[in-house]
Amino acid sequence: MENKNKFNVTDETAWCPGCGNFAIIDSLKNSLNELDLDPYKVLVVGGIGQAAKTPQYLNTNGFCGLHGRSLPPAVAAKIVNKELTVIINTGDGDAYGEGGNHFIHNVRRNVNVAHFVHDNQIYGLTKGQASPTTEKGQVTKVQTMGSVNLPMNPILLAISLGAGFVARSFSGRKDHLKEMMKKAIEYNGYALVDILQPCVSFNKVNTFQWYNKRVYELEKSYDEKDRLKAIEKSMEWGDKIPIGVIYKENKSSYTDNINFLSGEETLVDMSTSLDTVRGYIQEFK
Amino acid sequence: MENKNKFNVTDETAWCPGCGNFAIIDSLKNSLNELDLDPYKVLVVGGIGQAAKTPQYLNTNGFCGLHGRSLPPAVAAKIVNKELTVIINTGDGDAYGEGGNHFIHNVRRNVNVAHFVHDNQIYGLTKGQASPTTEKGQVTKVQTMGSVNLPMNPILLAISLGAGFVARSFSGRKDHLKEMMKKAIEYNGYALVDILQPCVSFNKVNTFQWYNKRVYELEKSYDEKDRLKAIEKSMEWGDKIPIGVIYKENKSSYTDNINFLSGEETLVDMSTSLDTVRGYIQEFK
Amino acid sequence: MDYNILIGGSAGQGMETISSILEKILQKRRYEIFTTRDYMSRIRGGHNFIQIRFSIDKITSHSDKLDLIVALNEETIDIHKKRLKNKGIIIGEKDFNYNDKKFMGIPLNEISKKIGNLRVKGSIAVGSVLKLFGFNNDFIMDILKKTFKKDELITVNMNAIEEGFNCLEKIFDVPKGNSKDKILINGNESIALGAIAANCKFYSAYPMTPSTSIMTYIASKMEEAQIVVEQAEDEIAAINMAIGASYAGVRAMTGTSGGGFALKVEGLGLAAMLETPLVIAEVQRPGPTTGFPTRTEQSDLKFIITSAQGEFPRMVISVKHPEDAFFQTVRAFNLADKYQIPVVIMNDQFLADYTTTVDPFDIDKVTRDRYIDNFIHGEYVRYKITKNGVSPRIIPGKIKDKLVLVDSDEHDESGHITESAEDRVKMNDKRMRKLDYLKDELIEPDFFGNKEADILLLGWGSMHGPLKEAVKELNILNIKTKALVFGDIWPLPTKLIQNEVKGINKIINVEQNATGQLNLIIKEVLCVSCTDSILKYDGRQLSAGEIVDRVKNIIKLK
Amino acid sequence: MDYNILIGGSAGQGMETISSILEKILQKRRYEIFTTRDYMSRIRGGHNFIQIRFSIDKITSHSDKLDLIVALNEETIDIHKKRLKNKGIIIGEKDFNYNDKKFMGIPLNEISKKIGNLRVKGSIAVGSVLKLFGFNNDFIMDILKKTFKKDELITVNMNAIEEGFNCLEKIFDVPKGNSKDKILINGNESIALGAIAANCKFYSAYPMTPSTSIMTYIASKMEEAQIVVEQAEDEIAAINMAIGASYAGVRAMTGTSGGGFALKVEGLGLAAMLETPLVIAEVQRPGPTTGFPTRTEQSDLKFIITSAQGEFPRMVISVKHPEDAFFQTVRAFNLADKYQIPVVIMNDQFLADYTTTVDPFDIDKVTRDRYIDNFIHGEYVRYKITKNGVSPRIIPGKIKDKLVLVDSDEHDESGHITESAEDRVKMNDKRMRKLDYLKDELIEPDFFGNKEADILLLGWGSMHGPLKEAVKELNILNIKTKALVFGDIWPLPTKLIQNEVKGINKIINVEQNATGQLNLIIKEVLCVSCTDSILKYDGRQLSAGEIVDRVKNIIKLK
Ligand SMILES: Cc1ncc(C[n+]2csc(CCOP(=O)(O)OP(=O)(O)O)c2C)c(N)n1
Ligand SMILES: Cc1ncc(C[n+]2csc(CCOP(=O)(O)OP(=O)(O)O)c2C)c(N)n1
Ligand code: SF4
Ligand code: SF4
Ligand SMILES: [Mg+2]
Ligand SMILES: [Mg+2]
Repeated sequence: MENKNKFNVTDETAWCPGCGNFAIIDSLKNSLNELDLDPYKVLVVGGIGQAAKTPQYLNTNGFCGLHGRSLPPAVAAKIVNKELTVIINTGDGDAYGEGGNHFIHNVRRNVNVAHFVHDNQIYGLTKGQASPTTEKGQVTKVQTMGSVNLPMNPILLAISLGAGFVARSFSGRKDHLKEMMKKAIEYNGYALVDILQPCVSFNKVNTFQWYNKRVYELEKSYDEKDRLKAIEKSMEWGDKIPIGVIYKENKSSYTDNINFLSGEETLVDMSTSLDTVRGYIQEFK
Repeated sequence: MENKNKFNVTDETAWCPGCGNFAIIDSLKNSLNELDLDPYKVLVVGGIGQAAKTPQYLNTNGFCGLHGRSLPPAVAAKIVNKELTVIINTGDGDAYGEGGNHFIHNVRRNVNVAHFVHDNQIYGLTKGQASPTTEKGQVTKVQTMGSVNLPMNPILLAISLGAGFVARSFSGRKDHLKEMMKKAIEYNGYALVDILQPCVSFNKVNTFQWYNKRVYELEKSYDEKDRLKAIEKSMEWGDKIPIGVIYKENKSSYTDNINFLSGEETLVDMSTSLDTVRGYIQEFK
Repeated sequence: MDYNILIGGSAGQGMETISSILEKILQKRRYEIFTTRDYMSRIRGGHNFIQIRFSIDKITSHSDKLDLIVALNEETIDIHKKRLKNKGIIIGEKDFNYNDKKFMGIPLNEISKKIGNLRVKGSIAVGSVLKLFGFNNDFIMDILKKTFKKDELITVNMNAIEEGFNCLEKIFDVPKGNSKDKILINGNESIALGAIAANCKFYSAYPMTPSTSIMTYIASKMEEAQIVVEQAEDEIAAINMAIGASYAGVRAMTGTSGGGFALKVEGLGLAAMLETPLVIAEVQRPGPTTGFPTRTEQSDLKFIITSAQGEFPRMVISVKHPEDAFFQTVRAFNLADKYQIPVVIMNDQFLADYTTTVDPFDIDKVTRDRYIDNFIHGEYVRYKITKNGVSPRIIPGKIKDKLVLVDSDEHDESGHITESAEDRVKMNDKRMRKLDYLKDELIEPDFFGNKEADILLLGWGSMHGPLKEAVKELNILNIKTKALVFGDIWPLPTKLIQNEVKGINKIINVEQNATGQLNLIIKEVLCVSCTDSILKYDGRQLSAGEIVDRVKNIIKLK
Repeated sequence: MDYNILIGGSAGQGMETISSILEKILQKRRYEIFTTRDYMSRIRGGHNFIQIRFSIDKITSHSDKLDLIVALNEETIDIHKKRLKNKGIIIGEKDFNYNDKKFMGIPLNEISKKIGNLRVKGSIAVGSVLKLFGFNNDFIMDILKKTFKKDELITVNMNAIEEGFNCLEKIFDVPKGNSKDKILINGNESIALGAIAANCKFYSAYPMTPSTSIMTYIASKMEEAQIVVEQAEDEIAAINMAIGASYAGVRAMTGTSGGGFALKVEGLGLAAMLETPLVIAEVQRPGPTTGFPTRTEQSDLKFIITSAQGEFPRMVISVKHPEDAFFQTVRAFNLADKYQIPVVIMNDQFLADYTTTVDPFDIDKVTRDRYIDNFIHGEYVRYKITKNGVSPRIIPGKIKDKLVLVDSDEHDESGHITESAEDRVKMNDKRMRKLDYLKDELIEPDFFGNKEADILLLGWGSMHGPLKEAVKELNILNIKTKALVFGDIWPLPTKLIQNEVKGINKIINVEQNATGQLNLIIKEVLCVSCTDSILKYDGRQLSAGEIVDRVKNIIKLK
């Protein structure tokens, strides 16, 4: 970790040696640094889980809320103060499992936040149960007969829901990850980066090597604007796993859509005058 | 309503005259009848809402649970007793809004149930707020500046999640609807039928005429087995709205995947002997 | 003078419009009004009714005795005629198959056909009602303009009212109204106005009867007052969004009924643990679960005061009447900000929906106390241990280089996760310490009645109105009675009640529930137990008259 | 004789394996064992420790005084050495930079390198520990076989233990163990076994510390015992699935900790309203919210007994020790079926995770009373009004032409939605009536101590063990003490306590929380208040010794 990085604050974490989270937090710090953001203007939100501890280790504003509930406070904070750069770092269980309903509806809401899912295909903090992205058949201490559920494809799901920025990266490709993060942060609207992340303690299937062998960067020629193609691309999983911006489309975000939020002034600085309220009361006469 | 239909029990409902729910319940009764099912072997589950009152008006077993929570008890009941035909009738708000997380994860779970969503693109029982399928810009008493969220496409979503049976119908095409219902009930696995349903009281945009003008039945040549084509087809919405089985794929369902559930005997008839338990206790010695 | 009109029919017959026009006319004529609504959980059909009571004196309860029934269908007569006073009358379609000297038929069908619009029947009936009370057509045009907006509709409805006028003769003798220039408002609108007055900028909720009208009112001012009203995907999102908005610096609120509150329980604890101010409106209806969605009950009290795992300070205020609802909502925001705690405003369907005439809320009494720091010298930590348990709060992104870190895990002063026993005890004590200070701010219950009473009635929240009238009436009957009605209810204010119970041999809790929850919490806090209870849990609100009867019954004076 | 060994290090150093091997050896050697676990909420690093206490007498609490510290890192010594008894010793890596005559170094690094596997350090330490107590290598091979399964690992670990043996000499003089052939088990495993014994066929849950091990144990038998263990997408799904499964006819259960329970509150009310039997395990940890995920507290009591909107009967049982956990879980299923209500089993991290030796649960005492009808004469309605409030229950799809309709809206006897005031009162009364009968089945609290005591200690649930030892010790010190420990806690059994409080001037509640919740509910129910409290809320369990000290402190006998 570069010491001059202004987002550095500690090297002490509760993560296991060898965990993919280290590379993710490094890439995050580097992307924030390269975007030259001011720490006090950045808010990083997590739920609960190993990934969700990220805000604890950053020199930014931080909000560690409830398991599965990272998106609602994050988008609300952005709506209230769009001068904040709002980023969500959280686990696959948090984002797609307990938090699934917020995931699907916040894609629809399209608030300008960047959502970084540390997708280790497992529940880390609770010691290794299946997550929504765990492969079918994988045996755990709870899925003793193997997971029977079809794994979720978050990339495909997000595109289907109408997300305007959908990317995948891998904690083993720090520079690529950093670039994805920067693009997601700069994108105006909800931006998802699903980050493949080895969990050395509990996921013995999807290891660093497993991912490393499979991931490949999208070809230069790939057209990230073609939705149907993007959907097709997002179905690629197995021997080859594409990383990069799978789909991108520019559109107006939540605050652009509501006239009083679209200007310079942020909601946190607005005030309803008492005279206005007096008028409302009169209407009941 | 045919009087000889054994699923008939009352003509008294709490629905508004002209509501699409009448045609839906008729089609449901007819499909059950034509499938020659036995009322006491059928379970219809609803959440809370206008659509969710369906079990109240049928001569079947019925379970009206919580708003948004119709799928969990329904799939559990099927797992416990697969001799029951389990059907869920509920609203778009119930299924895709409050119940969104159960929707996405039950597609993955793939229990053999038929899910009939009365999609009136509005919250009926609570008097007309936007639902997840309400068109962008539609004004309601809560969405006073027009709905800003991207409407959800349940068909596309279900296919993306890996559903094996995904269909659309319209309450104004009772026979078509009946056929879709029959196919969904007969399908082995989670089967979704999103049913376009006019709400005469609260949805003044998507009226009977609006739907009636737009819906068309899928061409005979349409290949319901091609997933990518199905995805493309599911994106059709606006001037023309396809109805029919948009996607179908045969695969094993939840109870097929778990060996002790895949046989003849149902869980409700199984029993763990006390000797077995005695043995487990000895293991702690 | 005190008149009570019932308008009954099935959902979708436009009763809400008729009664609203009638109420507005009575308001303009300077009467005091108290209108209650009895709806079924459906959009069309069934049986609904509205009772408009008006008087020249202030009234605070509905009454079960009727002077006039306006029957939009025959069922209405069957159901309600037994409640008609001796001189009471019934009006309705002249073709109703109903023979009674109390019944006066109006040719609603015929006239509406003549007018060429079948939806004006209600307006015809309005005209007849006005005539019965000897009112002329003053104010009507203005009211119709506001109600119908479209010229064409205004004209036909005006015609209808005039036709209705001609159908009947004056029967009731009413003195002229002489109240001040009042507003006519219900409890939920008052909460909504209170939130706007408090400068709430973010209201996130999921629709749920009978709380939805708070959201609807604020949404009606969304653009003009610049308030984000966000319909969340579920109640969990609603409360977590409100917490995020509050963290980011605005006043934020969420609202729901019991079932939705159940889903917000985890979020309630989150607000408390993060020490992020939050206001939550909980509008009760009969449970368990879905229960009676459109009816009233006060059965969520114990649930609300103890909900969520672990231990933390919270404030629960039960609102008593529309004016109280307005000012307590403002106060709720101030207390939430001052102590950085969640404040729950409890209401119920009765007060949510009843409309009554009150003095316009005095905006000059509204204060907005944010307790937010704009400058910080030296290091900033979010959870500084302080004497009163409240730590300096700043808005993230507003003070250069100062960061705000919050965490739902147990944390140290800086907001970082801790596993230390010592830190834990310090933080838990810090949070709980706020309660000591909060207790000094509690508002004691309202007292009314006879200081020398032998009977003490206890109530909370919306029971205020019915109890007030009941106490007045009981004392007139020489049954010496006094009452305490709690608004602040958790922490429980204990000074007044400890005084008032002394030497009393009948302490009666009057509650709209089955287990007497107020009694239970008084027992827990003070080891004082009620001797008798007046409880009701059929979804229909206790009226002053019912309370009087049941008190008489308890003291065996029948 | 009573020895206390602490094994400390950071997460991931294999402490769980070492201590489990040691425990099993002690078990085979017929000692009584009581082992507690202190973990941080992380997978690697930090500081964790396990304390194994063993004796020839039955022990029911951990102790703070240590005979032996096995230090896997130096931090362990720093943190715990102050708790070492006079004759206590510390063992650890010989290269530790630590000089003290109590310290005995073992060349763990050197030996493990020699063996060629760095992960066997723990086994070397096990060997040394055994030697200190003068144990030979009986039983070890069997235990290693069960622990490691792979031949290669068994061999290296056996070697390591033997090497460890050779490092030290016998120091402690221990009599031979002589207990009966016992099982070594923790509270959560006991609950899980209870569920299987009760023929639970459906367990749906979402992982949450410290409840997850219930699910893990049942899942380990899923295939063999044919039990569906379903990891739900969230806690809301978990409880609603369990309700659906129960409706469909099997015994069903869900389990979680406080935060997950918060999400199940709405479902709890649903089970009650549908009158569908349901068993819920709630394993407490310190709150609010996320709090201390891996630590212990008893702060959810008031929350659990009042949670959910509206009013309905529920039963709450707090389990006291592993054997109780097993039999109460069986009873919970029987009561849930008998009264068609939700039954909550409350546990906490302390009892969830401590392991102790107990007699094998006597399976012959297990009954499975379903109260399900297989024949119905005439019409069947789900909610028949009956004297005791319990309606005949049938399984849908099992009796030809009989249908089961359930509804969360208020309903009539047939399960159809009603809006009638009369139906409502009947149904509410019917549901609440079950409580009257349930109250007759309550199990009074456990009593122990001196009948002539001046001091009464009150506790609930897992406090049973520490209180039992504390009372014994206090009486030995001639401080005449008795205790009541509640298992059934809501409805509160009141007979015994009303007798035992008579004439007592020191009533002390001993609870692992900050507000004394047991005291509060006793006040609410009986208007009896404790005079003093022994409370702890730092996430670490009160030991018998601590309770003794604090009692002495209260009676000023220091
Ligand atoms: C309401 C609630 N349910 C469950 C938990 C327990 N819990 C904490 S983290 C976690 C899952 C962690 O998995 P993931 O989100 O993938 O994060 P990871 O640890 O793998 O980074 C769970 C189930 C909780 N804290 N709150
Ligand atoms: C937890 C909870 N939240 C909210 C409600 C209120 N509610 C009842 S039905 C409904 C929405 C109805 O919409 P939909 O599901 O589309 O059904 P429809 O009435 O349109 O058929 C809502 C919000 C509730 N009963 N429970
Ligand atoms: S458990 Fe897995 S995800 Fe968590 S810190 Fe360890 S390696 Fe990383
Ligand atoms: S409100 Fe709409 S959905 Fe409900 S019954 Fe009436 S028309 Fe049908
Ligand atoms: Mg994960
Ligand atoms: Mg709908």
